[in-house]
Amino acid sequence: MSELTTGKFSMAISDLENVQITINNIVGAIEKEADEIDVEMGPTVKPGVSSLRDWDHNILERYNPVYTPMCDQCCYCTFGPCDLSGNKEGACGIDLAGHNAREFMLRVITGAAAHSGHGRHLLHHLIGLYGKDHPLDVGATNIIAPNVQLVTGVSPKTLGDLDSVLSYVEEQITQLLAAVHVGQEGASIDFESKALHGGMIDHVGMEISDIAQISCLDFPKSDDEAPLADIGMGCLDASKPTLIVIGHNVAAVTDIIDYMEEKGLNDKIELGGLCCTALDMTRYKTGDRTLPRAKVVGTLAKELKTIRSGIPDVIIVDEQCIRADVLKEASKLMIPVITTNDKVMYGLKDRSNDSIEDILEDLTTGKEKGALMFDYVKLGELAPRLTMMMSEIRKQKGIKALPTDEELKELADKCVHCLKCEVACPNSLPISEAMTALSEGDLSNFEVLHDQCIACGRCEFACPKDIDIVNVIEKSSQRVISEEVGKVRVGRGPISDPEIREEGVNLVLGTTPGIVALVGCSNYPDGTRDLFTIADEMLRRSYIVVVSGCSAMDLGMYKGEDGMTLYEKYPARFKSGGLLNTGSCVSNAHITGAVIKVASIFAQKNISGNYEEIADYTLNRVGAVGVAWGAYSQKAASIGTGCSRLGIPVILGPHGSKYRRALIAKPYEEDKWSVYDARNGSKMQIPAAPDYLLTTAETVEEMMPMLAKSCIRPSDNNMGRMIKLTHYIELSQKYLGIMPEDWYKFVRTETDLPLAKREKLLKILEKEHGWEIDWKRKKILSGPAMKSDVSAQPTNLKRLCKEA
Amino acid sequence: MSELTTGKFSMAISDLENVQITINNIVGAIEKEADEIDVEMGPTVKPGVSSLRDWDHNILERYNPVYTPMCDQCCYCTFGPCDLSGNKEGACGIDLAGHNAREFMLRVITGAAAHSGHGRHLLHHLIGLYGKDHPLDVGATNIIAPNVQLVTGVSPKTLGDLDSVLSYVEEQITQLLAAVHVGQEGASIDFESKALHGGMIDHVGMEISDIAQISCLDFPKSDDEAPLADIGMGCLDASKPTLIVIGHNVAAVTDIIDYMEEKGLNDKIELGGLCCTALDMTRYKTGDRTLPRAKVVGTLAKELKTIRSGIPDVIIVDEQCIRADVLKEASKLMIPVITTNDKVMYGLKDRSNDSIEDILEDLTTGKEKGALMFDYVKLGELAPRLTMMMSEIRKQKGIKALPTDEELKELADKCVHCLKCEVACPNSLPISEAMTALSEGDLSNFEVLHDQCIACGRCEFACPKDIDIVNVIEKSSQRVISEEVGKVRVGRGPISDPEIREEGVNLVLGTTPGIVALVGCSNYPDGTRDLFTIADEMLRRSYIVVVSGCSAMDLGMYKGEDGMTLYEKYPARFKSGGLLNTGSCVSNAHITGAVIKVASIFAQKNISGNYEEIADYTLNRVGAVGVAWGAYSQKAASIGTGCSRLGIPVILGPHGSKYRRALIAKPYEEDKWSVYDARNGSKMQIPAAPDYLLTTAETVEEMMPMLAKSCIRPSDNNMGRMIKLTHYIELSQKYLGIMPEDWYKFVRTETDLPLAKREKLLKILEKEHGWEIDWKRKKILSGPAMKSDVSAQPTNLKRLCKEA
Amino acid sequence: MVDVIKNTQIHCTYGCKSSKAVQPDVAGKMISKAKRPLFIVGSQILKDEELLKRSIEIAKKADLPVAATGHSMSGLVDQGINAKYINVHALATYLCDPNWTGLDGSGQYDTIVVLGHFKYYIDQVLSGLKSFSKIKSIAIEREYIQNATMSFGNITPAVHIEALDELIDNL
Amino acid sequence: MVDVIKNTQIHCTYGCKSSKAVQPDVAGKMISKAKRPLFIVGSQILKDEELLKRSIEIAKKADLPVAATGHSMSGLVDQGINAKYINVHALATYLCDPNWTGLDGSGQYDTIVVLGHFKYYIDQVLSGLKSFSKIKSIAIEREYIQNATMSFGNITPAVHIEALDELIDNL
Repeated sequence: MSELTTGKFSMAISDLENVQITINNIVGAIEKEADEIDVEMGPTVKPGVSSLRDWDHNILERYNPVYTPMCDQCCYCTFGPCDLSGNKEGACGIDLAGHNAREFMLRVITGAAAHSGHGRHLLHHLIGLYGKDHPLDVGATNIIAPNVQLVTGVSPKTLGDLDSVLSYVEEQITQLLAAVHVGQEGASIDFESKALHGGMIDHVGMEISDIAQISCLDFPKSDDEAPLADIGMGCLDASKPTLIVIGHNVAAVTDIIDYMEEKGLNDKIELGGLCCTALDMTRYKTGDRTLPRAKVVGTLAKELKTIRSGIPDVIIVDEQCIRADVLKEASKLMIPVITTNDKVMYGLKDRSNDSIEDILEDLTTGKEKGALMFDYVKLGELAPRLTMMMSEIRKQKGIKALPTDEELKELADKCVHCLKCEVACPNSLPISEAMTALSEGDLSNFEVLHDQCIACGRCEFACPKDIDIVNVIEKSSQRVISEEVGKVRVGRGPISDPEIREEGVNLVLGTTPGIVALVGCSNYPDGTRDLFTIADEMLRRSYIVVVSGCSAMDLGMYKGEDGMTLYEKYPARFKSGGLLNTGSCVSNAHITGAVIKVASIFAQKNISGNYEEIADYTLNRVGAVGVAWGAYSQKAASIGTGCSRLGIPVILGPHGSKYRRALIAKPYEEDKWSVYDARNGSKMQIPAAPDYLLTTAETVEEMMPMLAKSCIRPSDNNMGRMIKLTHYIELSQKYLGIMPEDWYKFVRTETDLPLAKREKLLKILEKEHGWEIDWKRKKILSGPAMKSDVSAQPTNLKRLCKEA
Repeated sequence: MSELTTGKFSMAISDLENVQITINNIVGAIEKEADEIDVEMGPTVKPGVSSLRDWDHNILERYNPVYTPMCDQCCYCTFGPCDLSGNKEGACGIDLAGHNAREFMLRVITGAAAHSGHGRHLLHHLIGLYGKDHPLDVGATNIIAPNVQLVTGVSPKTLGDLDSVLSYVEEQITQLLAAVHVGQEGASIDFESKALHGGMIDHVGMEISDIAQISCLDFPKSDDEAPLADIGMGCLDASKPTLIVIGHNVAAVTDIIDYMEEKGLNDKIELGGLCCTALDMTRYKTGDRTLPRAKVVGTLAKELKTIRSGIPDVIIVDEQCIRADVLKEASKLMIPVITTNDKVMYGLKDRSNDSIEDILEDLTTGKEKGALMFDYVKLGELAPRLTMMMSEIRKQKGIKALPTDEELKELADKCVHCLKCEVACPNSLPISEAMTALSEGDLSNFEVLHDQCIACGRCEFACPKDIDIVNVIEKSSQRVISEEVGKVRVGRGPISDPEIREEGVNLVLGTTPGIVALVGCSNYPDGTRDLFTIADEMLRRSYIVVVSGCSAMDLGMYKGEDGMTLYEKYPARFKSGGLLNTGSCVSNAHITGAVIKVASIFAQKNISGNYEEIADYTLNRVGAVGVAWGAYSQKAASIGTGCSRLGIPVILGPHGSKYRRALIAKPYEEDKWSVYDARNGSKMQIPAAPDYLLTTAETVEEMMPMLAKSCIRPSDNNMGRMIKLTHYIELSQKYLGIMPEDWYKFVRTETDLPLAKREKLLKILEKEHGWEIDWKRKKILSGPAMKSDVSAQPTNLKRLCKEA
Repeated sequence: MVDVIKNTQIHCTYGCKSSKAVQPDVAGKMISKAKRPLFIVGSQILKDEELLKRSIEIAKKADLPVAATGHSMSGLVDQGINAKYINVHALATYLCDPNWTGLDGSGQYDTIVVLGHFKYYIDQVLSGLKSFSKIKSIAIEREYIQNATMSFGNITPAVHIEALDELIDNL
Repeated sequence: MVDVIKNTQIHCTYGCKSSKAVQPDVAGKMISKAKRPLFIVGSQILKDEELLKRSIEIAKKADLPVAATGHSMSGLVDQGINAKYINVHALATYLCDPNWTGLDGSGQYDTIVVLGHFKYYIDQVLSGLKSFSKIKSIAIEREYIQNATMSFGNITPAVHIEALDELIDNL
């Protein structure tokens, strides 16, 4: 039976003589076989909803769930609506804390379902094209799927291997959704555990999605020199027929790219994308570092603006993060919309079985506003042809999109400054003032607003004068928009084993001050430029900056004083001072994947089915922090929550408070800040960092020192701690104008102190904190709450201790 | 390869010589094999989210989605909260209709997940005990799983066969949950289609759950003489140690029953259940018609009252429909709570690996308020022993539950009649008046309220005087409660093939006036007795009345003038005038199952993967109507929505309006009321009945004529139409005091008219509606909008027409 | 004058848009002024004879066509008013349809007046109308109906009867 | 007197319990009367010098300890007030903990005053306090903060400055 693997296998029949086989048992047998092949299998292979509950309760003991309800009532069942204000109980007995924990959990599994639903669609599509036996190949790694392996114990080798893992994911999501039902969980703490489970599952789903497409679609494979792609509304050549794709699932688009290439249309049609499909379009067939075929227009925040510009001649949507009014908005400007995925169908007729000519007829004559098309080969031909035709037709009809200069002035003059738009604006932008300025011919206010505005359109519904405010902003910002021409590194996929091998030690000892992962969406509090500011600052300080999805896009929109984007300036390698774009939203799994691989490759930990130990390792030793500055979606909540369970702290922008729940520790609860030393089971004090697992920051400036502090870990050696502390102090001084109050709490010995400031800091320690200093040797004699012991093995888990 | 089936098979190795096998393909091959074995396979085997969309759009064209939002804003993502009032768009572009369709869909899949999550748990448990090859046996039927077969094409034969079907269910639920994510579906009509998909999937999940447990746990198998069980709060013998089980999943309880039997404890411990676990406890080991081991206390509405009574010595909960405050409430009265399922853990310590003695120690001393126990064998011993011990301890401690008579009076006197309780009460019950009466020593008001009160406890949180109003109601109603001693028929499981064979023709021709299914929960607008009234009325009129779950329980609480419950009075057979309890909540699948079987057995339709055709058949020919009078849960929404897709109309009580969406047709849209005649594809007018697929009624009285009208179908023969019309007219006269306005619209010919009133009605037709009557022959000459043609084959589907 | 507009704020549970509290005299005048009003009477009027009496009086005095929902019809037959039975959920559906011609075929309504309903039920039914139609709704129940355009507040049965009398005086 | 309580109703989006609109003079007096107040100043004060000035003035005149959230600290250093940096989300967490002894170790606060925050952010942060603590919160932002105990309404920047001046006069 040695040939039995989880992948394809050939049976020599002779081996099986006299064996009775029950089909379901064959599958079972193979799973067992897989277990045996692996040297070691951890205690939680394919964990159920409660399998990692002890770990959850362990971390939740320190990191308190903090609820900030979006609404103080519940309207889930027909007993309701129930007023839960003041933490009252509703008719079913649930209180506000329980309900909010449930609400948060629901957001998390919605995000997880979006990713794994995407994965299921993609996997089905790719298996259809490439077969179940198509090998997985994501570059130079022995751990093809760290999240999959960590959670399920499975080391997938082929597309087909991902199938059963995805079934596990779907089973878990269903179990969690079941718990949302009225009359299920009664304790908020256990809804929290379920949320964490959903977050963990999400990373498995994301990983499956991305490794499947990397393996099949000739994406860069752990490539640290992936090419650069054009990005920005300004990079679209409006004179050409323009085809715009919106969404997150590249499956439908590959055929379009192939058709265009085959027919030599690459120069004749402008192919642009919004959201992650755009990113994945640039990854398609760039495994050999050739230039991407498509341009990236931008994130969700650019969708309405792109449509309103009138530039697209045809719009294709697939799934996720697509404005619900695309069809309505596009139709106004005679732009046909093609839906390609059952998650978004817009009520359009299914034309999958109709002839292309018939569909072209119906769409070009305007008989139909759009079409639903599940046949991607057909779509490949239909979309480019339709784009060419619509471009002509729309030109002939003289479709007018944005207002003229005159009309713009008229619109501004119409404004009665009632402030209703500002009240409706999710970011309370000063529209009224900008209207006044515009009336006087000054566009500059709106040019500023353009970057801050997420083009949601709520203002327009609020306006009593029916001013198309989004159009006003866009028209006023034409100059700025034309300059929106940047570069984004094409998504490289996972971090390779050699990179981890090289960098792991620096991360664990702290000599590379940390990984800052800029992920998530585009709901920024103060415009997209903030991302550039963060990355620029942290890269200069030699942090590793990893990006993905919307953040990866927006980061490429800005240039430094040298006229270069950060992508052009920093290497795309996983090393101190590297700037890596892993890829689209599902590529976030490679960030947690890298952390898992640090434990596996650097620390030689078994990762198969060994979640708790790896999470514990991460929490105590890997200085990584996630930033989802513009987090808006349930997916962002899910990704962040997966990080929480794995021990990676995540900071959200202020809008993130609307996820309703944070995990915030209390540094003043001193008994919470100790762990075991695995060498002997003794307790050891640890620094109060990270002091949250999921929280929000008000401004980028506030976040800067938070980032540095969040990377401090008990495992830092003195050099590492010194580096981290230096950044913490410097960033606090730079952005808040003060020394951080708690800086001294992170000092174990004088060698932890920043070299340049050592003497000055020792003085403060003596004077303000009463520490004893041997001034001759410049040594600390007493004072620190913690010892410095690099060979200590900090862990939250008693079971891992030698003498326990 | 002829031995390959979907079930267990043995391979003769010689047959396979020189064959290369890829494991996944074996599974694939078997599926194909299954397809080939079945004579015919319909077009939608394992339909995806969009596969039945055409059918959905077809029925939604007539049955309009009607939205009654519970809230006019959306708070799903961090763009929000978005004000959607007046059907405005939110930041993502979704409008209120779209959002509400999504909200409804989310409720549906939450319900479906609860059922299938339950099924997954149960299946895993039962496969662990009985093996994958354990045969499915649900009684005298060739169609073991009509819903499974209809949807997936699979005819399961063993427990193991259910596994892959459940994976399909989980995949679909995940796909649907994905669509809840912001930026997915933009059209309400396609959220509707997804909701219908979720409802259909729910019936598959329910069916799996129930046939698995029927097959393993010696439940009655399509037994029309299943025994009767005791029901009611009054049937508990409070003098004995009392163990109460709450929830929906019997898995944990069977071991308790076995242990008690083995140790001869049946007479020493009072074992009672609340909600569906109670029903399934009575089904356990009653396949041979022996009396059930457990008593049924009642529905969710009795949970708080049962705890507050102080009678339980120990409470076990499993999953679903369990008040979230069980632990909190029980602890106050020193009742230990044991959780047994990961869906409900209450934050309790997992004691699965601890010794029973240790757990007993911790619980009896009050060191722990409860325990989490996943080891059901251990639970089997723990629970009864703990019950005996706690009974002693609680007696010794003199645990006091309800107020004394004196205290009762004091509580009533405390009332300041501010009406806050009434405003908080979901049913606006007149508590203030009852307090006044109670102050004067009159208990009768509260005795009436006891039946209407669902014991949700919201009033207590509202009371500024901290009066425990639920206790007041309960104490005041002790006399009434002591008389709550009824009988409920033990759940029989599916309808057998012989029954369908016998009754199918009567149903399709209308000579049995209809099936009325009383299902769903206990959130009644006006007390539990209403159910008795409905069933009594319809049974007298020879409708088939099918019940399940909460409705099955509450129906057994009342006796007619003859002192008998309806269960004792009417046969439990699927025939005119029969009263059948299929079982617990998941047994609802047998009701749709019966309808599917009518199409299969009576009409000889292929059902495998042939959903659309069977739904079309049902809608046009099977006079069945569902009533979820007390629908409160997401499961009820899901069950109802599964019925909608299958063409079975469902009426909810007024609380059901809080599901936010109904499907209501407009009888005045005359062009909507025609179908094809499958014989030749011609159009035929049909009566405007059912004129909804999901709606609500205000009162039982209003619903009575609605029920009769809802059973009218185009396929009625004259006798059938006459019978149905008679009931429609009589019920309208009896309960509304008037002839129904539209009665004449259902008349195709004089023989459709009720015999006794024929002449009188003909006169009305002539006089008020201008019909021409041949008075000599008492024949209608002109007037009717429809022809009477029993051999017509009404269908909504052009593809089924011969000349189409 | 009877005060019927107290206790309105705490029931703002349906989101952004809540009904305006209205006094009985104003409600009465508004009903009288409506061009195409419909009086929607629910079955709860049967639980209180005084209420039933007032319902009939309102219909008569203001000459309102009556949609009798639930089984309220059984109390309204032969009372000399123009009442027709209709299911209230269906009625609300038709009310949102500009093509519906009303119970009498003469066209869609512009104002509805509701009385005698379960609070939660009429609130749901009206939430549809509030969002998807332009019809004005006046709730003269004894509970605050948030989704109406205008509503009485939460009042006792006795005050309610008084209020209805005042309303009738102002018709 | 400046009217700062208009436009409050339409933002009742968080459910049942909404803040009470308050006028600046009343707010000022309440702040002065608080036993253990905390002034929570957000980074939006840095966007408007007039606002920054008023923030400092309020802290000084009422002798309020200041929790400087976001990066507002950079505008509050060396201004002669008792300000400490703290993340506002963390602060709200500690405020719900009866065991927290405050920024100065002297015990939990009873009243907080918020100024200079993003509307949506402070509204969220306060929703936690509203539900899970008994602390009274007074929002003196230029937007209506629904989850505060008391709040100004939605006003223009100019009116806001005027209102703050009036508040200061009443400290």
